[in-house]
Amino acid sequence: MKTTYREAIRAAIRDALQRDDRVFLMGEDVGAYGGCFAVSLGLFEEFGPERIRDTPLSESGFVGAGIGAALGGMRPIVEIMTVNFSLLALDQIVNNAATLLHMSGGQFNVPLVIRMTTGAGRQLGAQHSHSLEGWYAHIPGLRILAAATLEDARGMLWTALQDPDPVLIFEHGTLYNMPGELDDDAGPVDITAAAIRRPGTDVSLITYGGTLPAVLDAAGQLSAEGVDAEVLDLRVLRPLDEAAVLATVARTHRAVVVDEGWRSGSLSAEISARITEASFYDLDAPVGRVCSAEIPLPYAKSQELAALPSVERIVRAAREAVGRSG
Amino acid sequence: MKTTYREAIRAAIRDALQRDDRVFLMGEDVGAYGGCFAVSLGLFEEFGPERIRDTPLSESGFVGAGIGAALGGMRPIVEIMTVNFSLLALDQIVNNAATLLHMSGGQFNVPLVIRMTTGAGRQLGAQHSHSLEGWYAHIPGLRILAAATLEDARGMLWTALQDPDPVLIFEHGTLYNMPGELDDDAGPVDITAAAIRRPGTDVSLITYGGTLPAVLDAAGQLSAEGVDAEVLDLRVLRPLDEAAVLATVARTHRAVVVDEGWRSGSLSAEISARITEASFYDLDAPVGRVCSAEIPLPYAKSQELAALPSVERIVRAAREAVGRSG
Amino acid sequence: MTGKPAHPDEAQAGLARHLLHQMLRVRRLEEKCVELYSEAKIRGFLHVYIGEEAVAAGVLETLEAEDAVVATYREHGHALLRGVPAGAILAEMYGYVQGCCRGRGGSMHLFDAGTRFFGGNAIVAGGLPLAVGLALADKMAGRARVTVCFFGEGAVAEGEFHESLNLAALWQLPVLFCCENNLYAMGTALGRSESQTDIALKAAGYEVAAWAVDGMDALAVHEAARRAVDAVRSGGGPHFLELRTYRFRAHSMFDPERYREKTEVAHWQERDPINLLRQALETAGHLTEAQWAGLQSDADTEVAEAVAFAEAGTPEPPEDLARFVYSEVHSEAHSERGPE
Amino acid sequence: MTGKPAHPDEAQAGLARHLLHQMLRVRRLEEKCVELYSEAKIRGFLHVYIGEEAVAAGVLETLEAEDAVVATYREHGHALLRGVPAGAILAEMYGYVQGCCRGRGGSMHLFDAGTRFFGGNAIVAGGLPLAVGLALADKMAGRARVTVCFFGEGAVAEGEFHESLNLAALWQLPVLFCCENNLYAMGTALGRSESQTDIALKAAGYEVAAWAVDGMDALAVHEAARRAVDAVRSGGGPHFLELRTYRFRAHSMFDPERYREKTEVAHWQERDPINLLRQALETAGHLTEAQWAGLQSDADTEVAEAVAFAEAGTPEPPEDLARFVYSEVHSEAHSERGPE
Ligand SMILES: Cc1ncc(C[n+]2csc(CCOP(=O)(O)OP(=O)(O)O)c2C)c(N)n1
Ligand SMILES: Cc1ncc(C[n+]2csc(CCOP(=O)(O)OP(=O)(O)O)c2C)c(N)n1
Ligand SMILES: [Mg+2]
Ligand SMILES: [Mg+2]
Repeated sequence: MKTTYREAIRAAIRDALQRDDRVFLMGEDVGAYGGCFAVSLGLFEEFGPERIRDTPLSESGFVGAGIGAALGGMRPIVEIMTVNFSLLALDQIVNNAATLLHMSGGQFNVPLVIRMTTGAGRQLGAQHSHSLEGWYAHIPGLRILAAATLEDARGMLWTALQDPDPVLIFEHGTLYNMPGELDDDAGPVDITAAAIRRPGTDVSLITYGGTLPAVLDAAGQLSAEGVDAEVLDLRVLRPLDEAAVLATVARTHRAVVVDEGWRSGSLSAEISARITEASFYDLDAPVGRVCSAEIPLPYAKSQELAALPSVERIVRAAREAVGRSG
Repeated sequence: MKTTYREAIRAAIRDALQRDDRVFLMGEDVGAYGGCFAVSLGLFEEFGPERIRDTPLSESGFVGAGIGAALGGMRPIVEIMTVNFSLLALDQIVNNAATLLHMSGGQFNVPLVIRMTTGAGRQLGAQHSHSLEGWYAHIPGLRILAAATLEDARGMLWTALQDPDPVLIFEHGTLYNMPGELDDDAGPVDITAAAIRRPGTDVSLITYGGTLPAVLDAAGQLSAEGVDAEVLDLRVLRPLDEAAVLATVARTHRAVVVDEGWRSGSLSAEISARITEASFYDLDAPVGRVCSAEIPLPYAKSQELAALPSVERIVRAAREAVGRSG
Repeated sequence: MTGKPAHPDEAQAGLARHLLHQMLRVRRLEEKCVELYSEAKIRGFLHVYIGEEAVAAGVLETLEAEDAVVATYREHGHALLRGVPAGAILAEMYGYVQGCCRGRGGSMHLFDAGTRFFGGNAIVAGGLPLAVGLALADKMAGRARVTVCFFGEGAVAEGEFHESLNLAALWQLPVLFCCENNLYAMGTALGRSESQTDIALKAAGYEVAAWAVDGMDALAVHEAARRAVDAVRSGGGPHFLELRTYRFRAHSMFDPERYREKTEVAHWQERDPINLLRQALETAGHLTEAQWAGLQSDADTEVAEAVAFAEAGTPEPPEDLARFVYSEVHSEAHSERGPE
Repeated sequence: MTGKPAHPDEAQAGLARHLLHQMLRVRRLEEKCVELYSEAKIRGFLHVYIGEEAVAAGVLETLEAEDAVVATYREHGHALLRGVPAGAILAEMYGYVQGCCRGRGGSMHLFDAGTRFFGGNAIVAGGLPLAVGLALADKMAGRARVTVCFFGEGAVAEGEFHESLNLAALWQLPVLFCCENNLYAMGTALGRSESQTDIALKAAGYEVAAWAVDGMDALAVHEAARRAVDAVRSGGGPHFLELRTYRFRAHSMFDPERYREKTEVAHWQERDPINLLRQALETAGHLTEAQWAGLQSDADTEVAEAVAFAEAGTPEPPEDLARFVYSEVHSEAHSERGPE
């Protein structure tokens, strides 16, 4: 079936609402408005205001309410419009959702799913464009997912809802319109493992989420130059599938991490450090990184593009890794 | 003069209040109570309630007010009791303080200093013990400092107040009682460079803040074993003094990063990645990391200690780096 | 006299004696905690409830087993009166695995699934959104349960208070907000933290039914809570009680109490909730010397046994450090014991 | 008639014509923005102020040059009427370095140091704490300035609103809160976001003087703002205006407006603030055809010139991308130009 990333997520939400009475969707303008990025369009009409629950502008309040509802036996899906706004709810996510199970000695798990949009590329400026999923990946107690494909957009939600612990799903804003084919019976997918999106032998390009399309493009270009790149989509940013990362590097001996986050302290640093720790003597070159410029992202198109990882920069980094600077 | 870390910070605040009319201290219980960790004890009586300004429990409100006051020409010092509570103010710090200058095209700088306590070791449990300074070090537009010595406790504040941009100073909770000698005329210190706290030739132990004492202890033990460790105190977590990091590694060819943050996505990952990127062919061993267990920190003393970087774990990591597993 | 209802006065006296006992249990436990802190058996931050016992006693008495309770870092009394054994509470503060959270939470983070006691939250106002969510779950599931949320007047300034009250009122959720107004947030007097110091009035601004109650009068608290809980349970939407009380001790064990006068403390101590109720009962002839002595020795025994239980505790095994960061769903069936 | 004061009616008429002109300037600029968005000259999110012009016009008219203004992402009109040139505003939305933020801010982030226009904040309620701080600085420095903070009624539910109002009231700061109540936050009607829908009443709950004003009547807005600004400036503490208005267009260019009826929009359009004031002036004989035509052509010319200015703009040089992440203190003296 022909569909889009947006529609795939919507199908996943609808599916979850139909399968499990305890599931409901809550967030700003998910209902009457149809969702700020139209993800939940039509669900309000289909499931009504109780289960497609519009909230006031109160990120901390409704995320915390989601945690409480999860403690109370529900299976809430909480939508935060963008990761920038999620900072307002961080106390609830970090100090409550992530800690309650451990702190209570195993008594209170929090089966909550939080979805939010991340990333730049739409000229939304410095308060709507950041990629902070790497930040969240630092927090024990959370499971962090990034959906980069239609299959994952469709399939991650249900698996996440089966998880007894809090799961955050990041949806990159530039992917919503991504069209493609999806199996009619596409369903739940694994949420523990990374996935190879293109096998290759010369260099591992490791990425996730919104930068996967650019990385695949880069792999295409590299292939034309005779460089056979393997593309690994991390999918799960916490707990990291370290085995998959090390396995691809074991094959290629060279790696470049592509991450839309700001370089310093990004997830790419963690990947780089882990590779070096485990495969130091196997590596033929230092692990490369392609990240965003370390600036609040600007509105102007040319500057925004200049700040973000580009196919060109990825290709260049891969060439460097394989020792071709030409 | 004999003093403590706590008193050194207090002297720095007093000094700033005396030097500059625009400086004031604002935060929860900084005044009548004397500061939750008694840092500002006595200043309320000395400078009065306008300049030692108690705030309601409103982290986002008073941190944002600090940003506004800085925009309005003041030089506020905002105290947040602990880094865990700072999550409530993160919107103001990340979306406003860090972005305003760039987003306004250079028009509005924010000369604000925020001080907060960080770290574990006092059995305060999972909502009062985390080390999130590495998180803040991810944000462009902020300058992040960690004071690990009496000199820095005394000297970083004034330099930070001279900075036209937002500076966050992290004070580790276990250091407040640290006694020591300080020059009577100790004053402002540089806030751009890392510092070597112990020169050595065999391995670089790179750390900052609350773990510096343990690292120095470890260096002492290693020295008894014939391993001469160099100890680098990062001091500035953003922008990182990469040159100093690479310089020490150039001397020793081996490095271990010690960081109380959770390992995945910690500052230690960034240090490791940068070393590998720049000095890959110089390194004689992979960069090691000693971090906290990736759990919400527990109350029980034995478990809290087990979760934190210990002298023993640091020594072990250093031995591994120099190829001695004995 | 089976079959024949007790004289209303007698029933009231029974309730009063029970509340007196409850308060006494809390008082004795808290006194012991202070002692144990001085002996360094308890560490971290310790906040005791001495002076405020009428609030927890009066409110919690009105709940059913299936109701939920959310509290703060000053919650030993709430945990105890909700039914968490004193031994499990003390063992928790000793940092032992026999504690109600395996020694991981300590004084500020008591939790107990069995009594639906959801902590123990050490972020001021951080528990309010949770309570709203618990109530939302009950409302969506059509269960006639009540969630009670305790917090201090200091929490009223936090944004999370505001967001939570609005959500609860907007969605007409079955939650009872109990503001323990002890006039200070650490060293900050109410008048220096709130532009509007009438907390009940403030809550009413959210269209939440709100009453102020003498928090030193356990019977008054109980009566107000009973009405509020009944109203909440029967679909009346959120309610709010401002319980006017006072803490007789320092904020925590680190607080030198520079911010208030000894005379003020002494003035409030004249209204010690335990003494007040005891005197009222004695005056009415509803409490004999022997009964009072019995209540005291019961409380003493309970605390002594709890101390013995805690003293016999053991630390969590080091290899369990990282258990329960995530749930043990898959291994659960194979493990020797489930979560405590 | 130099020297002789104008008849009060005449002065009022002059003010009214001025406000009419101001509203017209905003309207024309916003209409042009919508057009330019359709032509893809403007990108990102665009929120226009059409229908709400009386609010910015009435309030900003009462300020002095040294006062400060904080606004939201729906702030083109506020920027324009505060004195930011239309050309700099449009060039900003084109993403050009000639824009008031070098093209970095776009529609949602207009800033201008010269007129003390502090944005352009795209986090709902995120500007309120800043306004409180600006006012705090003025109060501490003993300056008789006013900070005006605009925000929508949707922001009232945010914790930052609550914390800011309390701080301002507690510290009696010189800030005027202007709530642009246009009844919707994106698609969320006021009644579905606030348990208390009387916003002015809500603000009064913080002990802040609060009045509700007809936000479609520029003269009424101006009169209320003048009183409030005078009171704030003379030490009367924070004031709050709820300005009852309506946006005639969609929330942003992406909004299909599913959540409200066309008839509701039409009903409010009958109270178009520009038409209302124009009619009142004409009825009173204070606005001739020629005058009206003059106002219109002034506005048209201004916008046309602004478009020309923007069209002639150029992108920020790529090498400047990372300038101003930190201040250029050391290099400033040597650079060719200071910050714009
Ligand atoms: C968000 C947050 N800020 C600050 C603190 C530190 N703190 C702990 S208790 C307390 C006072 C709270 O006062 P109140 O709410 O009145 O409760 P009380 O202690 O009087 O029972 C403060 C400031 C905290 N735990 N959380
Ligand atoms: C914290 C935050 N949450 C959500 C959004 C997305 N958003 C942008 S405008 C808006 C509606 C705000 O409504 P209101 O405050 O009434 O202002 P109006 O747009 O009506 O002028 C929303 C939800 C945001 N920008 N910031
Ligand atoms: Mg209190
Ligand atoms: Mg609105």
